[in-house]
Amino acid sequence: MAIRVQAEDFDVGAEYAALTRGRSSIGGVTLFSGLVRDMAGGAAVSAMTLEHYPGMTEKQLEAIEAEARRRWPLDDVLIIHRYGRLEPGDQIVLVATASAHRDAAFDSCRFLIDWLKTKAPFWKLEATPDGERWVEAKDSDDSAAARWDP
Amino acid sequence: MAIRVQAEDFDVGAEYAALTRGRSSIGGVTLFSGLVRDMAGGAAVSAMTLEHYPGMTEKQLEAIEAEARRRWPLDDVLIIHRYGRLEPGDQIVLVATASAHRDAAFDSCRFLIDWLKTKAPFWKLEATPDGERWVEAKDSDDSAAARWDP
Amino acid sequence: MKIFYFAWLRTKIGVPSETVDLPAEVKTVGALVDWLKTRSPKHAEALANSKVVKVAVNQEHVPYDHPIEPGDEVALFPPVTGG
Amino acid sequence: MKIFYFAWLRTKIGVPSETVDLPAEVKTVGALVDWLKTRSPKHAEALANSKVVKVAVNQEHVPYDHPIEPGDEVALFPPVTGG
Repeated sequence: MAIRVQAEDFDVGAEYAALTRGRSSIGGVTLFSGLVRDMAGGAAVSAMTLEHYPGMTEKQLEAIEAEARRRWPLDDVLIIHRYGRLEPGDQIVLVATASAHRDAAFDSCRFLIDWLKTKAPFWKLEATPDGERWVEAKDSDDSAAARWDP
Repeated sequence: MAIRVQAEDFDVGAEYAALTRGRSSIGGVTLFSGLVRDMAGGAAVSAMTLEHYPGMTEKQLEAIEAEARRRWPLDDVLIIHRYGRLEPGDQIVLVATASAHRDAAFDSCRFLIDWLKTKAPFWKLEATPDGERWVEAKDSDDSAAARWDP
Repeated sequence: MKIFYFAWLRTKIGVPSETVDLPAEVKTVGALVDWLKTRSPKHAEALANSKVVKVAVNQEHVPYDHPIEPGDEVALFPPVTGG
Repeated sequence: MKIFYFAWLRTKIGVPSETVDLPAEVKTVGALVDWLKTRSPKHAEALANSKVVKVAVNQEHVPYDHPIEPGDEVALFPPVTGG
């Protein structure tokens, strides 16, 4: 359905409704939303700024969506990723997949978020009591994405 | 948070909002909704009636929720399952989990729906052009649940 | 003892529940299912294949060797298909 | 050739992008990174550890042996941390 890269917040209920409205071929929808936590690596986080690479971001997300559709029978896919300044509790990312089959919906949703975390050009800058710091990439994200290697 | 067994429809947006509102410890929410498909086993389905075992249903769902909370660090869990007559496109079930960690949210949500499908006393009666038929349990659901055996 | 039936066990047997006077020698779930088969041809047919007859005692799934006692709430049903 | 920098590569080098005149012998991404290190101490420090310097050419992730050509859009950045 859509890839959206935006500063604005998104409405999960409205997106879910748009995904399912008037369709009776969908057996299951899996949805994942990522939010800003108030703690990271043992430090309080008061704000987070997401930088991205306009153009490449959309290109990578479209490639990830195409790959998911190639691997699973999906009725629909939605990826929304925000950039800019966010605060704890704010939504960062939404991934939703709809399929006739529950396993396809679950696997594809997780594939998308795992891949997005290692391929989509976003970088997080956290504001903590000790000042600003760039979030370091986690090995666990690499290994999560590697699960899906062909 | 809640186990609800009800005839009424549910509002995914409102449930998601209630789950996340005012919280900044949540890093991710995974949500799965199951819907009535218009086709099943090659036959057109015009309606589905969900029978359940009042009392045992709630007891089983509470046990499943407790098991999920024992296995994963969860900020919240929501399970809603409907009964009664439903039509294609209607929502049947909602499972949502919130955690500081994406893997915990994903794994627990899938665990809950896999277990629910083999433990919660619901039975589906489909209306097809050839008359009514009780849905047969799938081996694939048993093996999906068996993945989570300790 | 009150026995509940669900889904196609209910429609095949024809009632959602029934109250039975169990003989004293019926002490397990398996013995109960066998004894219920003798109540009518409908019972016999509905309960013929024990692989698809699941039993809950006091709203918990139990195996066929589970004991039953007076006052237990017993339910028979096919494998569940919700979700 | 225009080079874009993101995240801490941008803040360490001090500019979000710069236009450079590449010597003809710089033909791969790896050679480009090495050549950029010679532009200033800030460049040298920011690009010191190639394990955390990722490169995209024309908005695609590429390895260090990837060729570069005049007119390519090149970006250097740390491992991504979105989602």
